[in-house]
Amino acid sequence: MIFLAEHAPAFAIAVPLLAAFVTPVLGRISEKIRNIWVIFSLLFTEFLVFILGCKVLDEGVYTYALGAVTPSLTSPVGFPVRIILETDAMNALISFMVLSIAIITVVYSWKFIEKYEAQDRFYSLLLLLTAGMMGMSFTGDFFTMFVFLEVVSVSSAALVAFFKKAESFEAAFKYLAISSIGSFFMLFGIGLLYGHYGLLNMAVIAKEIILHYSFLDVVALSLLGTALLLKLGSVPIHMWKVDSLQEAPAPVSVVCIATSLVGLYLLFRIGFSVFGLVINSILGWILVFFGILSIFIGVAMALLQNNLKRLLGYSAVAEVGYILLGAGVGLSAMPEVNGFAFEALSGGIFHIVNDVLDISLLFLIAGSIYYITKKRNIDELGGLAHDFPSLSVLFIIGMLAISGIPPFNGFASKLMIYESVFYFNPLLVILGVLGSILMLAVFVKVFACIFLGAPYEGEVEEVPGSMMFTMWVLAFFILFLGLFPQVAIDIFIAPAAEALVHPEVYIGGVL
Amino acid sequence: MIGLTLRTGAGFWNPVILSFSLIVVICLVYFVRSFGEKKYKKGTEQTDPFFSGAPAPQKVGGGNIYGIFFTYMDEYYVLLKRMHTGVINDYVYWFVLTLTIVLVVLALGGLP
Amino acid sequence: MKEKNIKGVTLCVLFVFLLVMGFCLRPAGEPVNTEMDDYFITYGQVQTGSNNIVTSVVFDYRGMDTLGEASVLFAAASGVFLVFRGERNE
Amino acid sequence: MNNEYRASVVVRTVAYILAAPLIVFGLYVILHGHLTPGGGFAGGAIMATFIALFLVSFGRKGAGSLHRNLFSVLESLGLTVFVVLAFLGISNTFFYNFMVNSGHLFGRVISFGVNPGYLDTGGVIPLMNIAVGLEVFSAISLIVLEMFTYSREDKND
Amino acid sequence: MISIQFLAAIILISLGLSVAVFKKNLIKIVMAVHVIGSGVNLFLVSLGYRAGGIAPIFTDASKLQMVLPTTQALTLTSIVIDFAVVALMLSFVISIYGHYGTLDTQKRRLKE
Repeated sequence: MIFLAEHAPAFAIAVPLLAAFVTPVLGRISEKIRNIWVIFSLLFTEFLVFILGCKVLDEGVYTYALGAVTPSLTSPVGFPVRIILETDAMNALISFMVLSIAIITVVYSWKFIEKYEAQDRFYSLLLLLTAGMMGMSFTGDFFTMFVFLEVVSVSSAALVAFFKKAESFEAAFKYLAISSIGSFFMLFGIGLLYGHYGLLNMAVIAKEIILHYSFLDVVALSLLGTALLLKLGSVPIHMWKVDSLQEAPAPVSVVCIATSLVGLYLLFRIGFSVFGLVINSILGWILVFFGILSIFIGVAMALLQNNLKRLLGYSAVAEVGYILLGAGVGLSAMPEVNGFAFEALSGGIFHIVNDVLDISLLFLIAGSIYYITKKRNIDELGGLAHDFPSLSVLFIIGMLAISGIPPFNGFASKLMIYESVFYFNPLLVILGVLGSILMLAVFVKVFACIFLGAPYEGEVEEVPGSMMFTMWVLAFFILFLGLFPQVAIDIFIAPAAEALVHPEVYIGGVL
Repeated sequence: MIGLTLRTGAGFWNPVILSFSLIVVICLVYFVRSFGEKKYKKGTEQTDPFFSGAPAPQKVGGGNIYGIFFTYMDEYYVLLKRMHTGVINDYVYWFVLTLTIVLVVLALGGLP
Repeated sequence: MKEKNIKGVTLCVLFVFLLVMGFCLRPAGEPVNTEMDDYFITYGQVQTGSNNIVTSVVFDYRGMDTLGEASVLFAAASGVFLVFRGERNE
Repeated sequence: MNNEYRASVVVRTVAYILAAPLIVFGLYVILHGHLTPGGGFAGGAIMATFIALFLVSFGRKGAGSLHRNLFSVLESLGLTVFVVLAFLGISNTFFYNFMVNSGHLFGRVISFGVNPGYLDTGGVIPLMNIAVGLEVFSAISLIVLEMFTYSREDKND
Repeated sequence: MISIQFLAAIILISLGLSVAVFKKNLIKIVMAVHVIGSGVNLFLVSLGYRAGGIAPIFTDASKLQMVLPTTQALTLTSIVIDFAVVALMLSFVISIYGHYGTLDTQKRRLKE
């Protein structure tokens, strides 16, 4: 156990990679063995991240030097020469969330892609995606961040085109083109930082930036921040996200939501931990601006849609806006974040968890509706509540949670964001509440069109038990976080926010 | 119960108490409703929705809901539709524009 | 036509910014902060036993990058496999 | 493109002539990756150019004689060997070079400075080079083969 | 004064961006992505150049003044990543042509 806890950050990246490489060979032997292998490797990784999270919550930030003589030998000659994996409460939370979503996705995919060929490549790409997100969340090194971000981009673009329809190829091409351009600009910024400081480690560069902060750092911050805004799909660079979320298979859409949230984590890491001690409130204001823009344009476009998954994609864009709003208010108060700014930041981090739960539940329901009726346009659907009452109950839970109706989890985090943002700027709160109301309007329309009305004519299939099981698990977590939010806040949200607002601890972990 | 209370910056919020009160109110409403008269005939026009005399439609398409909202927010939506051309060139252009804006704003206000 | 002008202006502004940044850069050829690379050149041969310092950096000091890079290639091969499945002409 | 397509005799003769040098040069670059410029990626790419040349010169017939499953298995094998080599150093850390300066295989102790280059140095680095070269070779060959054997008439749906 | 390598890298990146914004052909967009990647690689590898240095390889090295090895490793990695991205994008372009019958970016189904 001590051994596993000591090597957990490296294993959390390497075990899914190894599983992904072995999966195509196992798929030739037997599908059952392959499925058991995939789910077992993911469960093992989840266990590792869990014990790592407990260790981090107890002892604070934990660093792991890859390839060194001992894991704790991070800086042998005063600065790190190897890749450092740095874990604190924030990325432990993010990676645990991502792994849970990946496990739910794999269980859902068993029945969902049963009829398609080349499933072992599908599962292998899914594991690669998970490993890429693990790398993005655990790394403390800029270039490793870029590499795993490319792993995520390439594998998710390949998965978006899984259905082999014309629109899916178009969406995948747009996704890959725009996200690789963004990644190359991120690499440009990383090169700027390297040329200025001769180092690649986030913590050491943060320490160096405090000493001599210049125009080049501003340009590098802009390049990195814009590339990450692209990755997390904030307005006005959200179109690729909506397209890929519409055309991807439903499990892949869920994992794409998780990737955008990992990009959000990286934005927080760079904004708070690396540049937090030098940048003034302007960066927070930029995040708030893009957040408000995302909320409004996302909700307004979602109100216009008739394709269910595209509508969900636009509402996902709007949900990211709330996180940006809360985190921007928190970031504008750096370097000493306390009181309402801290509440806003922890509300934003809590909304990351709630957002991924709600949107995932809604996307899985959309996938089930496509599975049973083979239709995507909500005008062609209707009256499904007669045949599928449990599905409609799940949809009600999801829609009330995502539009912030008490007593579901979306309300708790949005309440924290609103109350604390009110003391920052009341106008922002009015805009946010307006967006939340429009979100409820959107989902009322969807519910009325899909589940109400005369019974559905046309052949329907049954929803398989495994798919229903995954959706009920998500609904259970939504209800739990909605009924006992303070438990979540006390256990893992507040430590994550503390880890973000104290960059000196992050820097001290390496040196 | 205090452990279950979400203490936000300005106040507190207890979902459990709200859920209990919600259930109580629902039971109360159902109790009051049970006093109502039950002598209307099923299957006749008494149970049909009243649609200004005309036969009520079985289903309303998604495009028709909030139609008046779209008619009054027309300029806004024309702007949005001009923004959301599905062309990859425009996607790249929006990225370039965002990058330029962030660069200018940070270079003007981000320097110490 | 008008939109085209706006796009051109935006690109020119970005280009000017990058040019200003290039003028702020140190001239190529004399890097200043080279502690990490000097460490590699000095100790890399002894620590990793390989004469090629680039290979020792790629496979020993920054091995995780190489692993991710190899998995990017694997993902691209899998993606091409998925895209062209069922449409082959042997 | 009909299945009987074959390139001209010039291309096929050049392919015959270049086949052995390409493979040998690729293997040389892979095996001397820790001594001379190059390494697994360059060597694998050089060896994959042989597959591309083969396909261009022999058309669908040549493509039929190449097994896609073999390439995908080789790809998985190379990457698995790479990760397992990284795992083997877990007594210290992940990616720890556990064979260098051990005096055994690939463990020859060398001192700082210019030397003619000894093959049995570098610890796990030559093995990783071989694994990555195998992976890159089979991945690029798989990509080229898939793109070459793609055939569908435009549907314009 | 700006060095010629950095100027070339910046010009390459801006060229790639302008092609990606203005040219309406999918193949040209793939080429634009590759040109941007090449510009970034040139920038990276010229960051590590040390005047009069040789490649950091001790096998029969003429002198011990060597260029920085890290940027060369990073460039190797990013070149392979660039290759993988371009290969996947080209396969998407082939499939899009098979479905739409054209390479024009204006021909699209996903908008608004």
